[in-house]
Parts: sequence; C-alpha cells; structure tokens
Amino acid sequence: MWYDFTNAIKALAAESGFANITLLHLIMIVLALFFLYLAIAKKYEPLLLVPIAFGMLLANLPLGGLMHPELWDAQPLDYGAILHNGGLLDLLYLGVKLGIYPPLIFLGIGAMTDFGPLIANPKSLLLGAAAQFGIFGTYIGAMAFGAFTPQQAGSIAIIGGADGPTAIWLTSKLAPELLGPIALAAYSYMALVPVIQPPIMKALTTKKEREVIMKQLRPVSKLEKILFPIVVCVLVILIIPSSAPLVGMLMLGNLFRESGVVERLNDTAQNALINIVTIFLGLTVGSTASADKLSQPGFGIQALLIIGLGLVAFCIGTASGVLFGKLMYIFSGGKINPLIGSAGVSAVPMAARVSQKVGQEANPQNFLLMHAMGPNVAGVIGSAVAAGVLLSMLG
Amino acid sequence: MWYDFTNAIKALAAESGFANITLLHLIMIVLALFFLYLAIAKKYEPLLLVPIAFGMLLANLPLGGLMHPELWDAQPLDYGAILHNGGLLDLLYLGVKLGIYPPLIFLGIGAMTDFGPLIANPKSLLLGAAAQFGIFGTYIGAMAFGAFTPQQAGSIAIIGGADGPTAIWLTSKLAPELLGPIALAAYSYMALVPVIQPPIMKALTTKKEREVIMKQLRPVSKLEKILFPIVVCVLVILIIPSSAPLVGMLMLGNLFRESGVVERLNDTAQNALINIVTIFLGLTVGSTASADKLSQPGFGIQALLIIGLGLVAFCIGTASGVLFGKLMYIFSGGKINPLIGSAGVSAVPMAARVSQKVGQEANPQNFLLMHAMGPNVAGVIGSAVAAGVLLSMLG
Amino acid sequence: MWYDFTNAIKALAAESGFANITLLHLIMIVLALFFLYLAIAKKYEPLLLVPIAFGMLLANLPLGGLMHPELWDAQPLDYGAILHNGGLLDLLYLGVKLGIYPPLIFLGIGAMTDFGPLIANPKSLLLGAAAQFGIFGTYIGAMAFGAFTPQQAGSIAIIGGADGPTAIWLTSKLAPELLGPIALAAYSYMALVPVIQPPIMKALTTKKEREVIMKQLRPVSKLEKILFPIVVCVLVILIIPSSAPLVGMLMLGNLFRESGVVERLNDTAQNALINIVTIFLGLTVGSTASADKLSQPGFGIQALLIIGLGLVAFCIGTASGVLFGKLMYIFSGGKINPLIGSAGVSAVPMAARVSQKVGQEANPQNFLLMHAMGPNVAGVIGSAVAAGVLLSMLG
Amino acid sequence: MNSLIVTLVGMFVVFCALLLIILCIVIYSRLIRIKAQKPNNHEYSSVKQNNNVQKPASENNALPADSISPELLAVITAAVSACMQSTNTGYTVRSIKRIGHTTPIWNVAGRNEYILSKL
Amino acid sequence: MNSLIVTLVGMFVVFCALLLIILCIVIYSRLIRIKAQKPNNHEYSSVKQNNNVQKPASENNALPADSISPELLAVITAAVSACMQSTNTGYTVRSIKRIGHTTPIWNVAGRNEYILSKL
Amino acid sequence: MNSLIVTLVGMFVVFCALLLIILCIVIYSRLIRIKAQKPNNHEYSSVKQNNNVQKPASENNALPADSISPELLAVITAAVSACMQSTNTGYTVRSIKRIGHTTPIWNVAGRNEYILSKL
Ligand code: NA
Ligand code: NA
Ligand code: NA
Repeated sequence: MWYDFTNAIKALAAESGFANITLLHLIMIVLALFFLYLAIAKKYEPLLLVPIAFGMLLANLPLGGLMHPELWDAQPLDYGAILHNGGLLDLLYLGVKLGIYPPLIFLGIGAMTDFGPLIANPKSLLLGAAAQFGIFGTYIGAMAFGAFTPQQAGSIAIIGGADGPTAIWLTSKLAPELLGPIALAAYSYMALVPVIQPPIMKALTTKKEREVIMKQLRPVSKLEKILFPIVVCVLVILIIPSSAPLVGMLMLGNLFRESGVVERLNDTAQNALINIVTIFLGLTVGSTASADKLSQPGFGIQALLIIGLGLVAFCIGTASGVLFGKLMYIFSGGKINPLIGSAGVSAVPMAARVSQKVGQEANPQNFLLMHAMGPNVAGVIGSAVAAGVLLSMLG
Repeated sequence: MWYDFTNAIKALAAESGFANITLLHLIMIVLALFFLYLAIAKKYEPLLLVPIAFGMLLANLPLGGLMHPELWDAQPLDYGAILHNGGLLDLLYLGVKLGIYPPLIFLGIGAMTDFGPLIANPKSLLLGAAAQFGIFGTYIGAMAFGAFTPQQAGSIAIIGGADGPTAIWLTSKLAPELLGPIALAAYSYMALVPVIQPPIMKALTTKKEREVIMKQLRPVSKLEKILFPIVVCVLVILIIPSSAPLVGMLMLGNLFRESGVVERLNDTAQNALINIVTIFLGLTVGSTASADKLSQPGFGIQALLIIGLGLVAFCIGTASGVLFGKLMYIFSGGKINPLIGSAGVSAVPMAARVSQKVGQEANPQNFLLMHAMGPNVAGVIGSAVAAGVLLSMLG
Repeated sequence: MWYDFTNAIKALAAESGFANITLLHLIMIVLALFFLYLAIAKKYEPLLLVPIAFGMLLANLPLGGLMHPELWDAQPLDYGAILHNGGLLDLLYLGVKLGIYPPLIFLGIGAMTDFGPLIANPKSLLLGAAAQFGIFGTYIGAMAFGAFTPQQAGSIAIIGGADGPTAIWLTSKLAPELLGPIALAAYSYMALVPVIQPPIMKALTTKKEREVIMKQLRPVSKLEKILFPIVVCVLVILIIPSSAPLVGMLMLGNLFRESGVVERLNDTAQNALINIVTIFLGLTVGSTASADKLSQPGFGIQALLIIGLGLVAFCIGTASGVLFGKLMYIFSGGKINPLIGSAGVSAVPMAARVSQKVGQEANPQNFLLMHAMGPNVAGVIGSAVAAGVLLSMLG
Repeated sequence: MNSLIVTLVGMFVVFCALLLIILCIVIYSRLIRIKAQKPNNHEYSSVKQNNNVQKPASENNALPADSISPELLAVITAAVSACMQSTNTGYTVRSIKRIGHTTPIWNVAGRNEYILSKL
Repeated sequence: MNSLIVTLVGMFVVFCALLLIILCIVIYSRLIRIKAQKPNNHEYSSVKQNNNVQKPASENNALPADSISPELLAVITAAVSACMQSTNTGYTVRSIKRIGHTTPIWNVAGRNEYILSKL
Repeated sequence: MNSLIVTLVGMFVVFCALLLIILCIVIYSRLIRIKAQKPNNHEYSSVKQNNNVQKPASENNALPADSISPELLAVITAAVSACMQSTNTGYTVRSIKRIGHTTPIWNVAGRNEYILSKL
C-alpha cells in the first residue's frame, strides 16, 4: 500500500507545474508580475492591464490547460476542436477571434464620450487626422526592419493610434500571433502618455505658442449632438466599409447617450456590458502571451522590436499632431494653441489633460482642457478609420 | 510611385460604399433614419426602436460586412460557415436564431410585472383572451391575400398580440425572412396604441358604460403572488408545451420578483441582463431589414401588406377586447367598465393608461388604471399562449 | 368544418402535456415544488435553489422541449446537433458543459471574499485542509457501496466540500449524469449547516474548550491582501494544475477587490456577471434532473444514496475540522478554540456563524466570528484543491 | 389547414387555457383566505394580516426599537418626491417598510465584520 | 504593396474622411442654428434656447409647481460635492434640471400603482 | 485505484498545498512588516500605518481641506443605519474615509468639463 501511495504521489508530482516549469515560463511569469505591479502600484491603465497581466500569469503556469495556443494556429480554425478540447480561456477567446469584444467595448466608449467639444470646433478633426501619422509613419519603420510581414507591421503601427480596443481588433484580424505583446505595449504606452508627450510638445513649440489662450467654445445644441453619431457613422462606413464594426458600435453607443430616450441601454452599455467584456478581453488577450510563443525562433526579437516601434509610433503621432497644430496656429492667425494637437493621438482623456497641463505651465491663465478634448475624441475616430484602411489594404 | 498611389486609391474607392450604393440601399437608409426619428423625437418605444433602426442603418451601408443574409438562407443552417464568415451582427444574430434572446427578455419582463391586479380580479384573464382575436382574425385576413404562406401569415398576425418579444420569437421560428418588417411594425403600432385605441373604444361603448366606476380591488397576499407564477407556468406549459420558453421564463422572472428571497437575481434580470439582450436583439433584428430583401420580387408588396395587416390586427384586438368587456358589463349587471377590455392587447402599461384616460374623460371620478392592469398583463400571457398555439399548428 | 375543428383540437390535445405526463413526471414536479418551498419559505440557499428547482420543474413538464437529455449523452458531443435541435436550456447548458459558469461564479465569489482573517492567522488554513477529509472519507464510503464508478464517487464526495460551484464544476467533468441530484444535495445541505453542525461540534468538544476566548486578530496591511491572491494562485496551480479554472478565477476576483484600482470590474464581477451566470447555471443544472433520468434502472437508488452520502460527507467534514481544532487547542496551549474548526467546510459565511453561535452559547463573552472566517475561506481554497486532485486522479 | 379552423382552434385554446388559470386562481386564493382566517395557522396569516391591516406609519408615535429615524425619513421622502417628478404637495410618505436585505449575504457579513473589527 | 504607398494612401484617406465629417458638421450645425433663430420653429429651438440661456436656479425665488424642494437640493449638493472629491467651498450648485425619467416605464407604473393602492 | 489510496493521496496533497501557502504568507507578511518599520521605506509603510493607527474621524476637530462636510456625514450616517437594519443607537459612524474614485474616468472628465463649461 505504501508503494501504491508513493506511486500515486509521484504520478501527481510528475503532472505538477513544479515538474514542468521551464526558464521561459519563469521569465513570462516575472513579466506578468511586473505588469501587475505597473497596473496596481503605478496605476497604468489598470482596467485592462490587471486582466491582461493576470491572463498572462495564468497562461504561463504549466499544464493549467486554460489556453491552448495550438488550437488557434490551425488554418482554417477548427471550431469543433476548440469546443471539444478548449480550456476556459480558449472559449472566452472566441469573442476576440470572432471580433465581438472590441466593438462591444467601443459601444461602451461611445456611451461614455461627449463629442460636444468636437462639434463646437470641427477643425479639431484635422488634428485627430494628423496624429494618425504616428500609425502610418511607424508602418514604414516596421517594414524597414524586414522582420515583419506587412500584416504584422500594420498591427504594430496601430499602437500609435493610442487606442487599445482598436489595436486589439486590428491585430486579431491581421496578426493574431502578436496579440499579446501588441496589447501590452499599447496599454503601457497609453499609460505613459504623461511622460512621453510633454518633452516632445515643448521641443516643437515656442513659449509664445504655448501661451495662446483659445476663445471659449460655443454651446452645442442637443440636436447637433444627436445628429453627430448618425452622420459620422454613415460617412465613415461609406468611405471605409471595413471600419464598420468599430465606428458603427462607437456611434451607436454615443446615440444611446445623446438621444436621451434609452437611458437604460446607455447605462448598461457603459457599465455591466463593457465591464464584462473588458474582463474577458483582457484575460484572453493576456493569455496569448505564453511561453510557447517566446520559444518560437525570432519571437523574442519581434517582441523587443514591438516595444521599440510602439514608442516610436507614439512619438511620431504626438509630433505630427503638434506640428499640424503649429500649422493651424499660423493659418488661424495665432488663435489656435498648437499644444492641443498632441491630444489627437487618442488616449482619452489622458492626452487632453497633458495638453492642459503643459499649457498651464506656460501660462497659468490658460485653460486648454475643453479645446483639447476635441482633437482627443477626434483621435478615436481617426484611428478607427486608420484601422479600417489598414485592414482594407493588408487584410 | 504616383501611379501606385492613384491605383491604390482607386482600389479603395472601388471598395468604398459610395461606389457600391444602390437606390434600394438609399431607400432603406432613409427608412432607418425615419424610424430613428420616430424613436428619438416621437419617443416611439425607443428602447427597441433605436437599436432596431440603427441595425437597419448599419445593414444597409454597403460592404460593411456586419450582416450576411446569405448565411441565414442555407437549409439547414451551416453554423461552421457562420463562425468562419459571419460579421459582428451575424454572430449576435445567433441569439435570435437559436431562440435565446426573446425568452431572456421575458425573464426581465416577468421580473418587472406585478400580477397583483390580475390575481385580485381573475376575470380579467377573459379580456386578455378575447383581445387575442386580433391575432387570429388577422390570420384569416393575411391568408385571404394569397401573398403569404401560413407560417408568414401567422407571424404577421402575432403583431396583433402587441407584444414585441413574442412577435420576434414566433417570427424567428416561422418566417425569419419577415423578421425585420414584422418587428418594426409591431413596435411602431405598440407606440401608437394611444392613437389607435381611443376612437375604437369610444365607437363601441356608450357614455353610460364608460362612466362605470369599478369597486376597489381587494389586497392580494404575498403567498397568492408567489403561487401565481408557479401555477400559470405549470398549467400553460401542460396545455401548450410549445409556449414553454416564453411562459417559463416570464414566470421565472415573476417568481424572482415575488419570492423576495433572490433580490440580486431579480435586479439583474430586470436590468443588466434584459438591457444587454435588448441591445443585441434590436440591432440584429433591424439588420435583417437589408436592401437585398427589398430587391427580392414581391418583398416590397409583402412589407406594405404587413404594415396594413398589423394595423388591422391591432384594431381587431382592441375591438374584440372592448366587445367582450361589454359582454361582461351586461353579465355583471353593470359593474365592469368595458373600457378595460381594450387593455387586453398587452402593450403594457400603455394600453392600461389609455383605458384610464378614456374612462376619466367620460367621468372625472373614474379611476380605471388598476382595473385595466389586470387585462393588460393577462394579454401578455394570452399572446404567449397564442404564439404557442400558432407554433404548434403551423411550425 | 366541425370535423376539422375537433380533429385539430384532438391533435393539439394529443401533443399537450396532459396527454403525455407520466407518474415519474409528477413525482419530479412535486420534488421541484418541494425544493421551491425550501428555497422560498425556508430560505435554503435561495439564490441557487430557486433557479435549480424551477429548471427541474420546466424540464419535467412534458414536451416543453427546453432540454433534450439525449443530446448530451452522445460520445463525443455533437455540438452541431445541439445547435440545430437544442432547446433554450440545452443552449444555456453549454456554459456548464464547457466549464464556463463555475469559474465565473468563483470570479464573483473571489471579489466578495475578504481573506484578511486568513492572512492574519495563516494557521487557519490547516483547519480548511482538515475539513476536506469530509470529501475523501466519503469517497471511500461511496466506493464501498459498489453502486458508483470512481468518477461518480468522487463527484458525490465533493458535496462534503460544502461549496456549490466546485461540486457542479467537478461533477460536470467527472459524472455529468449525476449533476442534478448532486447539486440539489450540495445546496440543500449547505443550507442545513446550522442544523447539522452544532450537535457534532458539541459532542466532540468539552465546555472548557468551547469557552476559550481567542486573542484579537492583527490588522492586515493592504499590500499583504494584494499579494495573497497572486501567491495562492501561483502556488496552488503549480501544485495542482487541474484546479486552475477555479483557483485562478477565485484569485483574480479577489485581486479585483483588493487592488483597489479596478473598482468597475470588481463591481461587475460580484453583481451583474455572477448573477447572470447564477441564473443560467441554476436553471440548466436543475433541468438535468428530468424524469427520463429517474426511469433509468438504478437511478432512483443512486439518488437516495447521494442524499445519504452527502449528509455523511458534511458530518465527517465538520467532525474532522473540529478534531483538528482540538489538536491545535492542545498544541497552542489552549489558545485556539476548536469550534472554529467546523468552519473549515466552507459554506461561507454560514459555517463561521455557527462557530460564533455555539461559542457564545458556552461563553457569552466569546466572539469567534472573525476567527472562524479564516478557516471558512480557507475551506473554499481547500475544496478547490481537493476538486483538482480528484480530477487529476479520476478524470 | 383552413385558416378559419386555425382561428377557431386558436381562440378556443387561448380561452381554455386562461379559463383554467382563472379556476386555479379562484380556488387557491379561496383556500389561502380560509386558512388565513383560522387562528391556529400562523405562518402565512401574518403575511396576509400585514397586507390587509397596514396602518400608516405616521400613526406610530412611539418609534419601536427597529424603526426608522426621522432623518432617514426625510431623505427617503426627498428621494421619492424626486422620482415622482413633482413636489411633495400631492402626497406624503404614509408608510415606510423595511424590505428584506437585498445585499449579497457575504457583503453584509463583511460589513459587519469590518464594524466589529473597529469596536 | 510598397510601404510608402500604404502610408500615403492611409493618411490621404484618413484626412479625406475627417474633412468630409467637418464639412457635414459645419453644414448641419449652421442649418440648425439658422432654423433655431426663426421664430416660427418651436420644436428644436426650445432645446437650443434651453442650452444657451440657462439661468442659475438660484435666481428663481418663487418655486414653480414642478420644481425642486430645498431639502432635495441639499441632498443633491451633498452628493455632488462628494463626487467632486472636495468640500463645497470651490463651487456651488448653480443649476439643477430634472432630466427625463430613466427608470423602466413599468417600474414607474408599478410604483405609481403601489402608491395609488395605498391612498 | 484503491479508494483508500485516493483518500490518503488527496488529504496529503491538500495539506501540502495549504502548508505551502501558510509558509509563503508567513514569510511575505514578515518581510512586509520588517520593511514597514524601517523609516526609509515610504511607499507601503504609509498604507500600513494608515491601517494600524486609524483615528476616529470625530477626533479631527479642524476639518482639513479635502474633508467631508457635516451635511454629507449626516446623509451617510442615515444610509449606514438603514443598511444595518437598526436605529443608530447601537453604534455611531466613527470613521469615514474617501475611497478612490470608482466612476469611469471618462465620466468624471465629462462631469468636470460640464461644470467648467458652466462657470
Ligand atoms: Na487615435
Ligand atoms: Na397580447
Ligand atoms: Na470546502
């Protein structure tokens, strides 16, 4: 009997994580803990980074069986096999793979977003367009390395959109094998906006420009706010049909908000629904960053390049936004403060606050927040359009 | 390079919605905008009509790829193809096709409904039964046109039940190709109850009848309220097993409400869950009304007939409810006000309010709201039973 | 025409539940009503028992078509057939079969649980381990009857863990054919903890032991509380990888709670999400207890044995917890009150309150609630580990 | 099937079903009320009494141990009048009843523990 | 495809799309504001007027029939100042407007019925 | 497998797992508390101090800049006493702490903007 007992223990021990853990697993676990630290102690975009980092942790505890990356490498996907053999996170990952979660998150974001400042000052949209040069400029850079396919390069470049769900949506369509590192880079840099942007903004503007006080925005009527989501939805989807899932849901959410007749749906879209989807999305996106990936030849280098290129994308986006702001400063005869251009990268509302803060440093009377919210929400639309263009051209 | 650039732009332009839009698309878009206007400016059942109209809008912006009607025409359905090729709304539409959403909405409705007035005055149930003649009478009419199969005629007739989720549930089983127009007609006419009903009610009653003041309802004990959903659920499902999904969930929701021991579940059933399902249901039902449909020969005529027959169904339902009310007025020796009969069509709580309003016009001392709530909630049970009968006989 | 009418009525009558009901259906309906009575009038774990009993009721109204047990007997499962032919509850049951619901419930439980008392007094974990002897002791007993396979015996034994979602999770993996009776037994006995435990506790302890006043727990810092879920998750999954779905989600929920940076997700995990999943889980688990089961040879006897063995499991668990508490009383020199040992069976927070109550009976100055919460939440971890071990050895 | 038959059968079944429900409601309601009047039955009669005899809260001048403080009453009144979209000229709060706890049991336990830990 | 082309096309399309949106916003905003100034248009002008002319609530000394009671104002002020994470030294509540009912219509109906049943 | 073996192995593994957790908790708790006592560590010690030394709010006579107004305190007290299902004779609110914002960050931003737009 003692023999049976020790045998059973040995069998369990052989199946335990301790017996099967590798150095790569340990590296990934440490990385996951590092991201948890950033999310909790440093408050880096915790709503997404806590689930992402925890998903990464779970996927790297050996034999947990929550995620089976091999199921997702099949071409075409075998949904029967996923249902029969998938773990919890495989099944929840279906929502990413089928492109359901990011649009539902956009529904909630739409319900939370006030496009009023943008409607009051439609020129802001140009700044939201200019900042997307961060995406396309980085695409050139990523292709130049020769380490990426065009699809992968496009997915990396979209980090420069500073919009997490857009990045996840596009990557899950173009280069799902890079989903983990791209999502981690996107959310990390979004959290670092207050660190990354100010030096660039100051380097590219003169103190005189930063001191410009903009005139107050006109009030926007309810009807204008109701028409906005409908008009934008129709126009953008007619121009770039592939952006329909993101733009359509964003604008539906905003219509819930502005119509004022579906308060129940508005509330659920921006609370229960977006939160449930955020948990599932974060967990499963994080779980794609498993040690098996790191063991693939070249993946480590790719991951490092993603980190570098993501930062480049953010910097280019910020710079092009500010530079376009300077252009508008000139053409408007000094009425527009170029600092609001950097808010065009999205990262709502962080980037707008950075504009406000840098502006107030130059001139304590300066109050740019509302003016920067225009380019800021325009950046969300801009990067959704950019994602649609990349999907059309590379998908 | 300029050549490449123009070529790429041309390719994108050829894939844009502007290049692919047809007159039919435009008509459908204008229709969608019209329903959005009714929902927002006129507050026509906005909780469902806003998502339905927006879904219709999204489905008619060409090449958006959110909905692929051709996937749903296959016999039998190919779920693998839907997962591989479906867009966002195709995937959400699975919940309609599999019959999941309407019962979950009924769960929430059950949790919101107080059957107390019905228990206090069980005779109300007869009015809830009589008003269903709107359904079956219209069935004869729809068949008489020769333009519909019996299944389609049954789906159109159910509009007369004045109960949106029931209409969607039955139509998705009997005639999914008509889901869009039937849902739009059902919710539009439900919103028009205060316009449609009063003339019929006044035409069919004398002022003396309308002036009848009914005696106050007895209080209903908690135990009676708890037993009600259990008894109704068992009886109705034993009589018409095919009504189980609707009646079972309606009564479970009501048991959540009345039992008083599962307040958490009650709250979620009537908030987060019903709202999430409402968004998905509305969007996807609306998206079935796409231009491809309108281009099918005869569909336009069918849609117009649905609009006409839906109105007929409402009128017959109202009239038969009022006439049965007159019968009860006579048999009760003038104790029952026939105006509460029109509330039997469902459209909770609008139809009950119409009874109240018309009653108070005739006699300012008259307070019929509570008495009309009995037939009103009875109408919900009645039309669920009617839907079960139609499914049994035609399905 | 009269002939057609009577024929149609006859056809409907032949398809009605009244024509198809059997004695077994009636027995099951009465049983379902009995459990509803326990849940509502006696408040036996109503959050789960109301949906479970209602699911049982719905599944035993003949021809309702909500649940098709035959679809779930196929080996391997045919998901296509389930989508094509499944009823509402079949489709919702996918979440049980695929192992999604119990981990999501654990996510919510983690978000609701304060592990502070456990961190302040880590020795409590030993009591949470000792009480799991209720599980493994009962396994021997269940095997001794010869009526069960090892997988069935393991599923029955887990009732002794006094943890509903764990029991459902393990049973759905090892012996799904017993899911109904095991879930009913588990939740019924959890509700009976205040009746079952006190006699055992008093029989095994002296009055002197019960009078022991424990010294107040030290305050626990926020950092300790944040580290706890991470440490436990990593350790337990490394030891028993098969416990990953339960332990991983439990600890993620707790991290949501303690990190303090994702209050939105914490709120949704412990409200909307857990409530939605509870409704679906309860309904579908209940619906597996259908009359078809009872008609299988031997199932009735198995069900009776499950009821008996479940009680035995609870008693052994309570006793082993108390006895281990006595051991700790001796080794600590009388500083630990053995009454807190019975709380190790889980059934949070009922078992801890029983410890408090029995302790106060012996000594009105005694306040054991906080000290018993330690073993109580340790019991949740302990039974999740035990479930993982059983799955590894028997799965 | 002839469409007239469908209509006749449909209306017949709907009336049968709802008549059967009426029958059941009438029977069980009568049984409950008879039971409630017998003095030896306590469990549910109390529930019913509670519903029938319900006195306005304002009549209770002496606040019982577990009653509601006037401050709370003021807050509730304000909230109710906000919900009803009118000033409180139309009606006054005449009866306030505590309903059962709706908070998850563990939260309540946690809250109580927290308070106890501070005592 | 050459990566430079992708970049140029991408930026071109993004600018085109957003320029088109600007155009539409400018046009419809202007139309709405022109319409709102004509006195014969009532439906939406009232909405806009409401947004533009918005007087502080404190100026209304005489409470109209459907206004807000001072008690309710106090509760709302306290709640707002709690949300803003500061004492109410920084700002005061200058305008309170009722927004449309956000509660499900049936709940409201149920609530009203309950009250009516108690009258 | 022999059922006795399953039982022995099961209990052995459960005890091992929970013992390992005990070990880890004891170690990291000790480390944290040692660290917290060193004066040069600020980041987490402050958290712990906060938990240990917690003075009742009533002792703070001078309200600091970011504190809670008495009106708000009254509302909270009423709400708490309602939750606890008893009058406030049993206990008083001794300590109120603001917790972090739980509202979505964009909502807060929106709310602030709205207020700013009204100034
Ligand atoms: Na962007
Ligand atoms: Na009806
Ligand atoms: Na346990």
